[in-house]
Amino acid sequence: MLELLKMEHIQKSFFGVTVLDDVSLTIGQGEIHALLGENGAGKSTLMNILSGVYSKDSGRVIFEEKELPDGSIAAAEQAGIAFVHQELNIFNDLRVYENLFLGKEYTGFLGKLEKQKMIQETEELLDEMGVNIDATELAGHLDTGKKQLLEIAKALHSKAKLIILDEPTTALNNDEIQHLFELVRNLREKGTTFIFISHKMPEIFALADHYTVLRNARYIASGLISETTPEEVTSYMVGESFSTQDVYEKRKLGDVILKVDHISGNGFRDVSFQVRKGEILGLTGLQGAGCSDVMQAIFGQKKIESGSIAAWGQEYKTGSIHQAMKHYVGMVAANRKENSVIPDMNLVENMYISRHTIDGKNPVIQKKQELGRFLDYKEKLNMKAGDPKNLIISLSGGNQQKVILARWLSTEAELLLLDNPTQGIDVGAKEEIYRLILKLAKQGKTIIINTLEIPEIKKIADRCIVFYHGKVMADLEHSKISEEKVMLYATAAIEEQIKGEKEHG
Amino acid sequence: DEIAVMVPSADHGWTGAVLSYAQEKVDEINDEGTYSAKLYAATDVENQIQQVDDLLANTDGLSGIVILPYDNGLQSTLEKIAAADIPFVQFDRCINSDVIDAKVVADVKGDNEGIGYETAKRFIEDGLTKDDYVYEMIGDNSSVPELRSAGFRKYLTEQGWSDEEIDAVVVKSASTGWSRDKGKELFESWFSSAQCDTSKKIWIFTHDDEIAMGVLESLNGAALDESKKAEFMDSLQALSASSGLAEIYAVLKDKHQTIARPDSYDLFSVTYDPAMIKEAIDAMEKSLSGEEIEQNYVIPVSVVDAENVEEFQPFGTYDEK
Amino acid sequence: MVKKLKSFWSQYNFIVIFLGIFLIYLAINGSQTTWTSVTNIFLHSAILGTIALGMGMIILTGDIDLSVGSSFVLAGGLTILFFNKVNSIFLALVMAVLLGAVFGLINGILVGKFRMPAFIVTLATMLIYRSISQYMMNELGQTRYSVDATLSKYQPLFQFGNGNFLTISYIALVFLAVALLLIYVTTSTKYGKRVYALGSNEKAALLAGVNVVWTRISVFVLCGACTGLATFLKIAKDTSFDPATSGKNYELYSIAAVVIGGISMTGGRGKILGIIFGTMSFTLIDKIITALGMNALLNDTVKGVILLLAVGLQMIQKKSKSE
Amino acid sequence: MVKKLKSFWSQYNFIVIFLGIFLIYLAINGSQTTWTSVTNIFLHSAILGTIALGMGMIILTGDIDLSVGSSFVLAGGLTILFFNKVNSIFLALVMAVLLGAVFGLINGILVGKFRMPAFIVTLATMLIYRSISQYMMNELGQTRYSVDATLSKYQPLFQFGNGNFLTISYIALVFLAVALLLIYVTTSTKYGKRVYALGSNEKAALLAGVNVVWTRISVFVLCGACTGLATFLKIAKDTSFDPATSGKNYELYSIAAVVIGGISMTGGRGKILGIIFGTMSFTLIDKIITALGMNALLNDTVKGVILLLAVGLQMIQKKSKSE
Ligand SMILES: Nc1ncnc2c1ncn2[C@@H]1O[C@H](COP(=O)(O)OP(=O)(O)OP(=O)(O)O)[C@@H](O)[C@H]1O
Ligand SMILES: Nc1ncnc2c1ncn2[C@@H]1O[C@H](COP(=O)(O)OP(=O)(O)OP(=O)(O)O)[C@@H](O)[C@H]1O
Ligand SMILES: [Mg+2]
Ligand SMILES: [Mg+2]
Repeated sequence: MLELLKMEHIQKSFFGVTVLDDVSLTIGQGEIHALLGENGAGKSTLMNILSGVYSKDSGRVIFEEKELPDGSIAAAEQAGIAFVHQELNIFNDLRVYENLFLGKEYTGFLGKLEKQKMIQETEELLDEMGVNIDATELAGHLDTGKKQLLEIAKALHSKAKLIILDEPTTALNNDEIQHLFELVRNLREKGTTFIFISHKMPEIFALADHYTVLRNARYIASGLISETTPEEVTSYMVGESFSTQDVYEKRKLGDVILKVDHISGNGFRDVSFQVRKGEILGLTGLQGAGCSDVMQAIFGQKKIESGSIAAWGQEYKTGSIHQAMKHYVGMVAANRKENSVIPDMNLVENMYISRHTIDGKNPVIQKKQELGRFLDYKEKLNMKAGDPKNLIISLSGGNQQKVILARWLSTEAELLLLDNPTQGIDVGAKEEIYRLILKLAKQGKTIIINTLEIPEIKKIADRCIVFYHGKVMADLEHSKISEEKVMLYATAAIEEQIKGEKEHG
Repeated sequence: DEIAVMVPSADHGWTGAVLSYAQEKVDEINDEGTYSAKLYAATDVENQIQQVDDLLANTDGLSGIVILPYDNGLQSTLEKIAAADIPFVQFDRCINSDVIDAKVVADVKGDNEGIGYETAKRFIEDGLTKDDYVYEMIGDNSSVPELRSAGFRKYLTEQGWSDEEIDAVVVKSASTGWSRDKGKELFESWFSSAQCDTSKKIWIFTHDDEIAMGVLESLNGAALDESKKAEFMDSLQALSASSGLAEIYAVLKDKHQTIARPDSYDLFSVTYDPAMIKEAIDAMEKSLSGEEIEQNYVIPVSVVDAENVEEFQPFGTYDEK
Repeated sequence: MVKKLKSFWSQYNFIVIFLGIFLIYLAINGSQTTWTSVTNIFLHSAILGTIALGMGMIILTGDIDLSVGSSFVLAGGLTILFFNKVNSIFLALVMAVLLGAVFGLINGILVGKFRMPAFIVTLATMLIYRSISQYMMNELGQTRYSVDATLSKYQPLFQFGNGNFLTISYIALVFLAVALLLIYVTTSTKYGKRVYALGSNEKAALLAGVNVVWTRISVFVLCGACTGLATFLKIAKDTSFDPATSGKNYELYSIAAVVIGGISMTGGRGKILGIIFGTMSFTLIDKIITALGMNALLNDTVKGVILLLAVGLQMIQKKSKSE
Repeated sequence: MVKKLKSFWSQYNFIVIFLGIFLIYLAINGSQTTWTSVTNIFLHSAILGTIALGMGMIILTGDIDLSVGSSFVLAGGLTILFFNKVNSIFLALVMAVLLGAVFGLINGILVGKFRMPAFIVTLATMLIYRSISQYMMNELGQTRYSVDATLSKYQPLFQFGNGNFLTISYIALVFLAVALLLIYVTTSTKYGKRVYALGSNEKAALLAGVNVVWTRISVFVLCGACTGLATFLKIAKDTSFDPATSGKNYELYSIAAVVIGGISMTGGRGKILGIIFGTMSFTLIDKIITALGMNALLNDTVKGVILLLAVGLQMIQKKSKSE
């Protein structure tokens, strides 16, 4: 097979920390190449170098037998490389088609933009992708999933020879993922090459042909997907063999501590359920089905229009985070970078910020005590972190998430709401977080977890509630949780099925 | 033995002229050699207060201070000079308190009240009545314009006008900030509003030559509605100004490049000479060499018009026609 | 229907605000209102408005320029000296625009290239530009920068600054022309989209291949050029410049005009069209106060309150949108 | 070692900048320098510095307050009237601080509660507060607000404003005390952490349970209270206020002092300690200019250039960090 891209002996460090150490990568023409590795292994950095976002310290990048200049986004684009970044890079204030065409607009006489033409072409592309987005809508009005699709559309639209997809599916529902994969396969047939980064093993084995594994800034292995197994790849990534077996075990549950009673609000209708002490409850549904909204309502971030929420037998006012916190509710919000991480603060400060807001009696900080407690959590949660005085942004995603988890554990919250807690976290760290959740439950904490990944729920949840269009569709026991079943409810296909059965019967 | 001369920093207009006259005088003194002198120009109030503080920090060799206080908030700063037993002369903006009055060598100032007083007198001579309309374009919101307004009222009161009658006739503008441009803009807004009632006789009392220049420029321009302007010119009785800017003297001499001397209304400017600063510094020098000085030293004002303009020395530069 | 009204309000509230203020003005001024008083609103908005247009471009990228008033005055002095030498209207126009652009370029390079905060950079140049202008005049031994009235081109220049075309003054027409040009640029050109993109999400713009540094520099240059043009209009209208007072507070006023015009201070959102109305609304506030014959010391109170009301109204709409 | 130096520079460059400026001052002023001239640096930084401390708190949250100069003057006028009525130093102090806090509260509510942009809100209140202060004085038929010298508490007040403790003036000590208090608050209290968190990532702070609205209001109130205290210091020192000129440009100067002190305009980063040095550096600039006997019209040019240099130096360090 023809070589499309060769990256040779790439070296890169940030502030003296080596992030890429003599890494090489070879991509063949027309393949889908999975780039694998734990959080912080250097995948995104390597891609950022390839696409000219960062400049490398040394090494060479050869694309179509020509060396690419260093650190030029324009040159990479020119050469035919498109990059869907890990984080969303949407212009909320621009319309969908303007986002798609930014910098590549069609212009006519006097540089006048040809809007109709662009709108039409956008509509065609979105149709082809099978997504339902209005080309003239303001991008800021789209939900996260749609924004991610828009990002992908940008890359596809560029007609690039090589498209880099850095964790493109984190905010997509299964339908959308399937659609995306079809599209990718179609394009591959037409000769487009892909580099695909994901922490979701099934996706990799469903889509990719080749793989390369990085670990700790180094190249570890590469090969054909067809010649390997998830276990083998995983062991390359973590550097030791490690078990992915189900760690779930049944526990004895306590009394009901949370009663959600017929609540309705923006994004959810007439939702009721109860949670018992020590229970792990999974909430799932397609993107935008309302799981997140319900969580935010419980946490007081969102107002409810009717119904009531009671914890420990006490109803509390919604729409106030402080009220929820006083009722021992804590929430690890989705989208860590935007909603959790306080970039200018160090680890201890990041952990303690919430605790401070509930014990206001002593306004002064007990520095020694805080440091002690932090070190405690550091060990308990197995954080890989250096000096507690370092900024939180110096940690990898998984470890940042642990600091945030510690933030809520230290408030002594009894009910933890985890909104998509493993987003963008590698297998190893994911597994650790699962174990942690189970351990916490065993110690009597109650946990509600919202995730789009059904296997994740299967692994840890005692019970799973499936949402569709803001309504509860099903409440499944652990033993009843299976991918097919959940999907049936989540896509409301089950109603069709029942309807069909009725008609037949 | 040093004399410190402290004035606001300015590039033009009246205060600008004060600064350059002060510089001239300081240079003279240094050339003469009996005393030395240094000029301190302050960019704002705090700056001037700090300059005084720093000066008092080291009084060896400091024999006297001549100061144009930046604003009316300088009272205690002046009291500190008094307390430090440094002889000082206040110029123009004279602030009074027991402590100050006990030590000050002289208060040298022009007659701000006199400006208003003389203006009102001239207006009455020209035929101002209680049915007319006076538009007063003020300098800013400090005490100097206050005094000019007060002088204007004082004369009318002396003529038997009641407060109500004065209030019914005199309307003040917003602050022009002593600026020609702002004055011009305010005049144009006023002109096109219902306030400018051309059925009455109109008199315009500006606090400064720059403001009056703004009005003259506007009347010379094209921003005014032609038909109303015709009525307005019929109603306009007088335009007054003050200070002695070369440019307005050029108008009075009919030697201005673009603006003709008006003949349908009375244009005049009341003197307020920035060269008074030299007299203030003189007073300091004399007092240091032991001469007796009149403590209250008010320089009278004169009305300058087309008739007598050649007798007066303007300040600033203007290329006459 | 209600929705349509709402969306009109959210997009064009600056027109409603302007009409409201205009009606108040008409009510107060009553029978005194002539056609000229109406066209004067235009005329008196032209100079500040031209600067506000440039300021609007900068604010669209999320930055700010406090130095406009000082650039205005420095460019003004230099241009007058130049005109008095060359006696050419066209060359003076070119000079004014060039000088403005250069002052903008200095800001732009410091902000765009060296990543210094715009607030500080332009605060510093605000101090510097005006002070140089004052110093220079002082060194020349003058008290005012004035166009030499003996020059042959003085009258044509003055005519341009004070003449009308079909009752609308030329300089108001220039302002309108620049506004239309910038409306076109922002809505219908690639460059315009890049400006919005930068203000909306700088990082994304960078990744989308927008030359962020250059774009940032360009809006400062543009704002400088607009300021330079405003300088030229002012010279034509008033034929002189006072370095201590001319253009004082223009940075605040032009920002106020831009914000009343509905452009968001955080960048990325708003319409250049709004600036025309924003400036006229701002100009009208002064006229209303004068028409009222109110105590002038309360002038700024009224101005402040109206500013708060205008922005408050926009907030209400935004809040109802985000919920 | 080099690394340590680098980290010192990145954290404490405001000290280096101050020392640099101070040495220049000593060199220029030469034998003229007495101990009093040195302590005067403190004294002359006290009033602006106290305001800058409050401004620093607001800037740490990523906002700005343009109204400080006007609040200063309005609180000043009212406090003097009040003092003349009650003849009590303590009550006057309380009154000044309270008034300042109320003016800050108004800003805070508009910015924090109604989410209006701080720049516009405080621009509006800047216009309003000063104009009310002038109007009020005008209505009273006075030309300045002056403490009644015949009162029994006049002398003690004046003594406080102009006295020294071990050669350091009382009001400089007040400034230092407030600075120490705020250093403590920002580094060692929970409230302080909230202020930084808000400035660093508002959304995350909200979701961590920080009452964002209240925190935002609180910094404006705090800045108002600092301004009120500065008012009191000014009254004690100078015993009178001229509403047209006092506190003019203080918003710009205090922001400049904060920025020279190394606090980032985008919020979340910097030290209150820096403000002490930032203000003193700023104060020294004026003194250097006076000592040089330079043309005062160039004053602002020098100020602007030093501002650019100070921020430029900080940028260099930041850049070398991010690469
Ligand atoms: N701009 C930057 N400045 C400093 N450090 C950085 C920067 N970008 C990445 N790093 C560091 O480089 C290392 C590699 O990061 P990178 O984002 O490439 O990892 P990754 O493999 O993509 O991880 P993930 O799966 O979490 O996305 C991490 O330790 C990260 O903290
Ligand atoms: N201190 C003063 N005493 C008396 N008259 C004054 C004083 N200051 C200004 N004026 C009047 O104001 C007019 C304008 O002066 P100038 O233009 O210097 O005003 P300014 O605003 O104080 O100056 P700048 O803005 O340059 O500091 C003068 O002609 C004078 O009549
Ligand atoms: Mg990554
Ligand atoms: Mg002036």
